[in-house]
Amino acid sequence: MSITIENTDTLPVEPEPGRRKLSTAKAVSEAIAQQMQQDENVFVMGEDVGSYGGIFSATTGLLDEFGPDRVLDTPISETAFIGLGIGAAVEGLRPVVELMFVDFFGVCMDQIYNHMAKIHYESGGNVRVPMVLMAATGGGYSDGAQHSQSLWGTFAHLPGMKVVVPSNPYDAKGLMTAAIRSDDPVVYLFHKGVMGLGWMKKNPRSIGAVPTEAYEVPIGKARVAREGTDVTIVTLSLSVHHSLDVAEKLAEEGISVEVIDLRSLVPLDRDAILESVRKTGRLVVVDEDYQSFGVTGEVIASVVEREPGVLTHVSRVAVPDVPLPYARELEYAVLPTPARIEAAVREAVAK
Amino acid sequence: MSITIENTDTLPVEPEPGRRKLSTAKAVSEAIAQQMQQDENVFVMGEDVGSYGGIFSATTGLLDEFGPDRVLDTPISETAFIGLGIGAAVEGLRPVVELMFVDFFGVCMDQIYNHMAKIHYESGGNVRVPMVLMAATGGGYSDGAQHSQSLWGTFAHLPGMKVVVPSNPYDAKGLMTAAIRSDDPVVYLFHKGVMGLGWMKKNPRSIGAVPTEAYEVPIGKARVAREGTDVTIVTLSLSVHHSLDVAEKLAEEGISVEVIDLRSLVPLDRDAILESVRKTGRLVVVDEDYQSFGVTGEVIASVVEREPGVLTHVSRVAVPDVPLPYARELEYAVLPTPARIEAAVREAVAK
Amino acid sequence: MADTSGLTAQSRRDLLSMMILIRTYEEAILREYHADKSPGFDIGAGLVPGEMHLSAGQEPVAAGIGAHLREGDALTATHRPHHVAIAHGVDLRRMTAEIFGREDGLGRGRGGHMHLFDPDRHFSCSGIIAEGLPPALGQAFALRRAGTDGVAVAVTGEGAANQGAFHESLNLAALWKLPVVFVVEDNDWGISVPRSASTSVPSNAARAAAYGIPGVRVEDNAVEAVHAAVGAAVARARAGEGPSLIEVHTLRLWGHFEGDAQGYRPDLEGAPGRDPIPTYVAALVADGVLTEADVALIRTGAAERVEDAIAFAKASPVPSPDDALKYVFTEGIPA
Amino acid sequence: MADTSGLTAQSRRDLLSMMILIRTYEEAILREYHADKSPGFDIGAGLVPGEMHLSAGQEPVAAGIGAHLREGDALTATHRPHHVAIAHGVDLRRMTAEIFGREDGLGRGRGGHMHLFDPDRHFSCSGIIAEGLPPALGQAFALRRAGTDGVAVAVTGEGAANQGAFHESLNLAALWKLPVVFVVEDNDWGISVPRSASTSVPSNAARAAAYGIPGVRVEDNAVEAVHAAVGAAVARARAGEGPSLIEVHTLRLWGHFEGDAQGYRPDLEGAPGRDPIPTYVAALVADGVLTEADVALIRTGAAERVEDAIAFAKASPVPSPDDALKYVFTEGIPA
Ligand SMILES: Cc1ncc(C[n+]2csc(CCOP(=O)(O)OP(=O)(O)O)c2C)c(N)n1
Ligand SMILES: Cc1ncc(C[n+]2csc(CCOP(=O)(O)OP(=O)(O)O)c2C)c(N)n1
Ligand SMILES: [Mg+2]
Ligand SMILES: [Mg+2]
Repeated sequence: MSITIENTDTLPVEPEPGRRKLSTAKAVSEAIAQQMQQDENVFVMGEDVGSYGGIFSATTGLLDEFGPDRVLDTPISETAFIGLGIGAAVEGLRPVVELMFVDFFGVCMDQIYNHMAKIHYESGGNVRVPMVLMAATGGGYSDGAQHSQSLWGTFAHLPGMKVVVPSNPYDAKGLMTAAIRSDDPVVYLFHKGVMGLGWMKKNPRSIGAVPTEAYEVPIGKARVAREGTDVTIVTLSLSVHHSLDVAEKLAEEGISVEVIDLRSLVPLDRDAILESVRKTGRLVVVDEDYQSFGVTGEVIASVVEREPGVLTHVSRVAVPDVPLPYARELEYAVLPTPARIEAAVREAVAK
Repeated sequence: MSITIENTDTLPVEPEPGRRKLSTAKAVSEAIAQQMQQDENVFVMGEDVGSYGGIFSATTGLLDEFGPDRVLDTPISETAFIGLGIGAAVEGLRPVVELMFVDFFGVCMDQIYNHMAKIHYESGGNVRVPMVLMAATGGGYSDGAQHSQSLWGTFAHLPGMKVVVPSNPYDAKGLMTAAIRSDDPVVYLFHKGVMGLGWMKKNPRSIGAVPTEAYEVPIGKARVAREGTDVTIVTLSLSVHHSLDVAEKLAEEGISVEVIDLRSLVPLDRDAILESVRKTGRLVVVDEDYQSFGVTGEVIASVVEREPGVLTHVSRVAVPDVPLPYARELEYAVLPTPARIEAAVREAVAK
Repeated sequence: MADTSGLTAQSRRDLLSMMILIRTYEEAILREYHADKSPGFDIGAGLVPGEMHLSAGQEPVAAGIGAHLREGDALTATHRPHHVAIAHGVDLRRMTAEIFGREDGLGRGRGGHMHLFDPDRHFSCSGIIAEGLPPALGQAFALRRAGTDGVAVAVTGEGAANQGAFHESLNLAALWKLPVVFVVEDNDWGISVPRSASTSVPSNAARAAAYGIPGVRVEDNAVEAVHAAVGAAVARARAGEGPSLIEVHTLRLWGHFEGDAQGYRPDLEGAPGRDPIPTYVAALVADGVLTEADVALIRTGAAERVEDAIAFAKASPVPSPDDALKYVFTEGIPA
Repeated sequence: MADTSGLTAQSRRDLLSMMILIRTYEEAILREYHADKSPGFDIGAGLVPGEMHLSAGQEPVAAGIGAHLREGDALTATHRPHHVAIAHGVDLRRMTAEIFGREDGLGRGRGGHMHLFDPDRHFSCSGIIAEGLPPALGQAFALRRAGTDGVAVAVTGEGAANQGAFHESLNLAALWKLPVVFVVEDNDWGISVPRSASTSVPSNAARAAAYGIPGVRVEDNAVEAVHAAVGAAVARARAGEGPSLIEVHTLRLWGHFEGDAQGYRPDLEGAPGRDPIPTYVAALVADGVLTEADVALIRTGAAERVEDAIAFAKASPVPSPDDALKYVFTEGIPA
C-alpha cells in the first residue's frame, strides 16, 4: 500500500490537472491516519490533539476515527508526555507526539535531546526510539517573541534526531509517512504559514496536489523546487514559498534563480547544495531561524569546506539575532520577507 | 579598584616572572568574590555552590567569606532557581547562578532563552536582567553523553544573551568581572579541562598569572593567542590549549600557525577572524561542540560572506554529530584532539 | 450574597468597580481585535494582531488580589494577563499601546499582549505555561532582601499547575519562606482540555500539603471570598511566614483565544448565568451598598478610562522598522 | 528485628543474598575504579574512568523492589543505578563490561555507568535528575496496552523529588492510572545538599496527596518494610488501580561519587553502625533463618559471580575508534 515517488527530488511539486488538492495540515493528518490504520502501534499524543484536532490542525479527525485510546489529550506537562512517548517507543510503540509550539522546547528539552536522541547510541544500537516529535514553528502574525520562533537550527545541532521541515502538502505527507515508519526519532517541524490554515494569511502553495495512497518522501533528500542558472537560493519551509515567488518575479527580468528546498536538515543534503552552486557560483541562504550559529552558517560552510573556490558570492537572509518583535512593522523588518530575498538576489547577480 | 588591560587582546597570556599564578577555577572565584565585595547586590546561587564550593570549584571559599545569605545552595530545581535569579535581577540584584553541567540546560532552557534572554527586548529596554549564568562544559574524562557536552553553539544561536568562553585563568577572571558588571545577561561557560582542577588531567595553561586587582576582559573581543602566517586556527576554550600545543610543535618544522581564541561567542569578533585569514588564507576551525549547525559553520560563513575569495582552504575539527561516547577510545576518536588538529593543519598547508 | 464579608461598603464598591473596569477593557479589546480581521478571520491582520487571550469572567480573581497589593509589591501573570495587570495598577494607556504595538507601549511594541512589563508596578507576564512563577520568587527574594515587607503574587491557570515549574516554585518558595502568594485560576479548561483530563486531584489546594504551606480553594468565583483568601495569604507573606497557595474556581466566559469556536465545550450554555459581575451587582444593590444608578456611573467612568487608553494607543506612533534591532542588549540605552 | 514480616525463610534469605551480591559488586567496582587512578586521583584515568556513583547502604531499596518484579516488568534508575539493575536481573557480565567501556557491554561501551540499557529486562537509567521517571510512564503505558499486568518501577533520589519532572510524572501517571511504582531513595543528601535544604516537607509520602495516590514512607532502611511497601504498590499497579509513591529512608554509606571527600557531612560518624547488611544478617541469624556459615557461603557465591563479571569485562575487546560514529542512527544496524 505504499509507494515512494523518487522523482519529486528534482521536480517542483505542482498539482497535475484533475488531481486532488489538500492543505498541508490535511496532508499531515492524512499521513498519520494512514499509518495508524496500517500499524496499531502508532498513536498520537499531545495538548489539544483530540477534540480540538491540534491547534494547527495537524491531528484533525483522528480522535473521531481512532478514539481516545490512540489519540490522547495530555496535561500541559511536556516533559512527562514526551518522556512517556520515549518509554513507549522503547517498548515498540510508535508515538507521534505534538509539542504545540516549538518555542516550548525549553520546558522539555532534556527528554528530547538527552533521551529521545541519545538512547539509541548509548545503548550501542540495542534500543530503538521510533518516535515522531512534531511542532509548529514560525512567525509573521504578531505572536511575539515566545510563539514565533523557528528554532530548527537548535534541533539540527544536537545529534541523534533526524529533523525534517516540509514546505508543502506533498512533502508534508510523504515526510510524515517516512518519519512514522522510521526507526529513528524524527523531529517534524511545520511552519504555521505552510499549513494552509483558514485563519492565517497563506501562500497558494500551502494547498496542493497530494496522492491518496501512502508514500514516503525520503528523509535527507533536498528538492530542486525550481531550476535556475544565475543564483542558488538554499532555503526551507515557508521561505521556500517566498523564494519561489521572488524567482518567478525575477525570471521576468531574465534573472534565473534556482531554489533548493532542503526539506530535511538532518541528514542535510550537502550534495544537492554543492551541485547547485557549482552551476551558479552564487549562494543566497534564506532561513527564518536566527542567523548566527544556525542553518545559514552550516549551509555555507558545507560548500566552502568542500570547494573553497566555488562561490563568488554568498549572503544570508535570516532573522538577525533578535527576539521576534510583536509589532508588525518590526517583525516584518526582521523576517526573511520576499523583499529582503529579492534584494539579496539582485545584489548577488550585480556582482 | 579596577583596571582594564587591553593589550591582552593580541598577546598570549604568559605569566611574567615573579607574578602570582592561579588556576582558572581560583581565578573565577576570585572575580566573583571581588565583585561581591564591591557590590552587595551580587549574590551566588546553585547546587553545591556553598560548603562544597561548586563541583568544579568555581565558588570555593565564597560561603566562608560571604555567608549563606549571599551564597545559596539550592534544591535540584534549575527552572525555579534560575527563574528566581531572573526575578531578582529584574529587581536590581546581580545574581551569579551556576547550572552545574551545561548538559542540564534541557530542564530549564525556557527560563534561560525565553525569559533571561528576551525580557530586555520584550520590555523595549525598560527592564534589565543583569545576571550571570555559569556552567561547566566539555568532555575528555569519560563522563558519557549527558555530562560531556559543550553546547555553546546552542546558547550562541539564541538571541539576547552574551556568551563567553574563557580558556585560561587571566581571561576567566577578566570575563567574569565583566560579566557580573554587565547589565546584560551573560552565559559564562567554562570547560572543566581549563579549570586547573587537581583531580583531572590538565594542560599547564590552566594555571597562569592573574593580577590581584579586579579588571575586565572585554566581552566580544577575541585574542590572538599566537601569531602566525601560514594557517589560522580559530578556536575557543580547551581547544585553544591543544591548538597552541600543536602550533608550538609545528613551528619547529617551520609551519607558522596563528591561533585565535574567540573568548566570546556573542558578540562574535568577526573582524579579528577576518583580519587573521586575510593574512593566512587558510582557516581551520576547532571546536569541541557538535560540528553541524554550530560554531564552526558560523565562523566560516562570517568570513566568506564578507570576502568570498579570501580562503584557499577551510576545514573543521569538531565533534562529528555523535553523542559523546563513554569508552575512552571512542571519546577520543570524536574529540578535537591535538592529533586531529595537527592533521588538519598539515593538510591545510599541504595545499 | 448576604454581607458576611466584613468588608466596608467602600471596599465592596472598589471590588465591583475594578471588575467592571476589567470587563469594560476586555470588551473594548474584543471589539478592536475583531474590528479589522474580516472578511474571513485572519489572525495576523488589523490594528491588534496575534493571539488574544481575554479574561472575561475571571475578574473576581484579579479584583480580589489587587485590593491587597501596594506600591512595591510584585505580580507575575500568564498569557491571559489583562485583568490582573489592571487590578495591579499597570498604566492602562501604556498597556493598551503595547497591545496595539506602538512606541508608547510598555515594551515599545516589542512585547505584545503576552509580554507586558511594567517595572514601576513590578509587573510582568509570560506566554509560557507556569514559567511566570519562578521570577516571582526572585522578586520576593529581592523585596525581602531590601528589608521591605513587600510580597510577590504569582498567578497561573489550573492547566499550568501540572507543569514542572509549578512544583519547583512552590517547593523553593516554601523552603526559603519567600513572601509569595500563588494563585491558581481554575477556569475548568486549558484550551480544550478539561480539568478532569489534566489534573489528578479535584483541588489544587490539596497540593499545598506537598510543600507544607497553607492551601485553600475558593469556590463559586466569589470576589469577596477571593479577597479574604488573598488577604490572609498576603498578610502571612508580609509577616515573614512564607508562601501560600490559593485556587479560585473561576469562569472563562469566552474562548481560550479569540477565534476559538469552543466546539469542545459543553458547559457554555449555562455560562452567562454564572457571570460574576451581574451577580455581584445584584448582591451589592440588595445590600444597599449602591444603586443601579451608581453602577451605571461606574460603568461610564470605566468606559471613559478605557476609551481614553485606546485612543492613546491609536495615536501613538508605530515603531520604526529601522529600530527593530534596538534593545537586544543594553549598549547605548540609558539605564 | 523480630520476624513480623510474614515472609518465608527463603524470601528472607533471598533478600539478604541480593543485598550481599550488590554490596560485593559495589566493593569490587570501588576497588577497580581506584586501582589505577593514582598517584593523585585522576578521574579520567584507569580501566573504569569517569564519574562513579556507588550505592553501598542502599541495598534494601533494590532488594525490596527486585523481589516483586518479574519477566517483562520495567525499571528506570538514576545516575546511581547498580543496585537496582542487579536486583532487577540485568546481566552482570554485560553491565560490568559496559562500566569498563567494552564491546560486550550493554551499550557496547557507548553508554557507561550512568547509561545502562538492557532491553531484555526493560531496564534503563539516566544521568539527568528525575528524567528517568517519564520514560517509565511510557513503558507502563505500553505494558498495559499490550494487555499484560506488567508494571514499571521508577526509582529516584530525594533530591530529585524537587525537580519538575517528578511532579509532571506523578500527575500524569495518576491521571491515566498507569501501572507505575515511584520509589524515592531518601539518603539524606543530594551531593552535598542535605534534605533539609532541598525539600520543604519531611516526607515525600506527603506529596502523594497532591496526585490522589497512596504514599508511604519506610523508615530505617529496613529491607522487609521496603519489601512490604513495594509489594502492595506493585499489586495495586498490576490490578489496574494506578500508581503509588514510596519513599525509603536509606543511607549513602560512601561519597556522592568516588573522589568525594564528604567534608560537608556531619552524619558520617555513626554511618557504619547503620549499615543495613550486618543488621539484617544479625536479625536472620537471630531468627534462625540462617547461620553465620550460610552467610559466608552467600558471600563466597556473590564474590564468585562478581569476579566472573569483572573478568568477563576485562577480557572483552575495547571498541574500535573506527566505530565511534556507529549507532547514531539505525541505518545499517539489524533490528
Ligand atoms: C509550556 C507551554 N505549553 C503549552 C502552551 C500552550 N498553551 C497556552 S495557554 C494553554 C492553556 C493554559 O491553561 P491554563 O493554565 O488553565 O490557563 P487558562 O488559559 O485557562 O487561563 C496552553 C496549553 C504554553 N504556552 N506553554
Ligand atoms: C537536572 C540535573 N541537575 C543536576 C544534576 C547533578 N546531580 C547529579 S546527582 C545529584 C544529586 C542527586 O541527589 P538525589 O536525587 O538525592 O540522589 P542521590 O545522589 O542521593 O542518589 C545532582 C545534583 C543532574 N544530574 N541533573
Ligand atoms: Mg484554565
Ligand atoms: Mg539523595
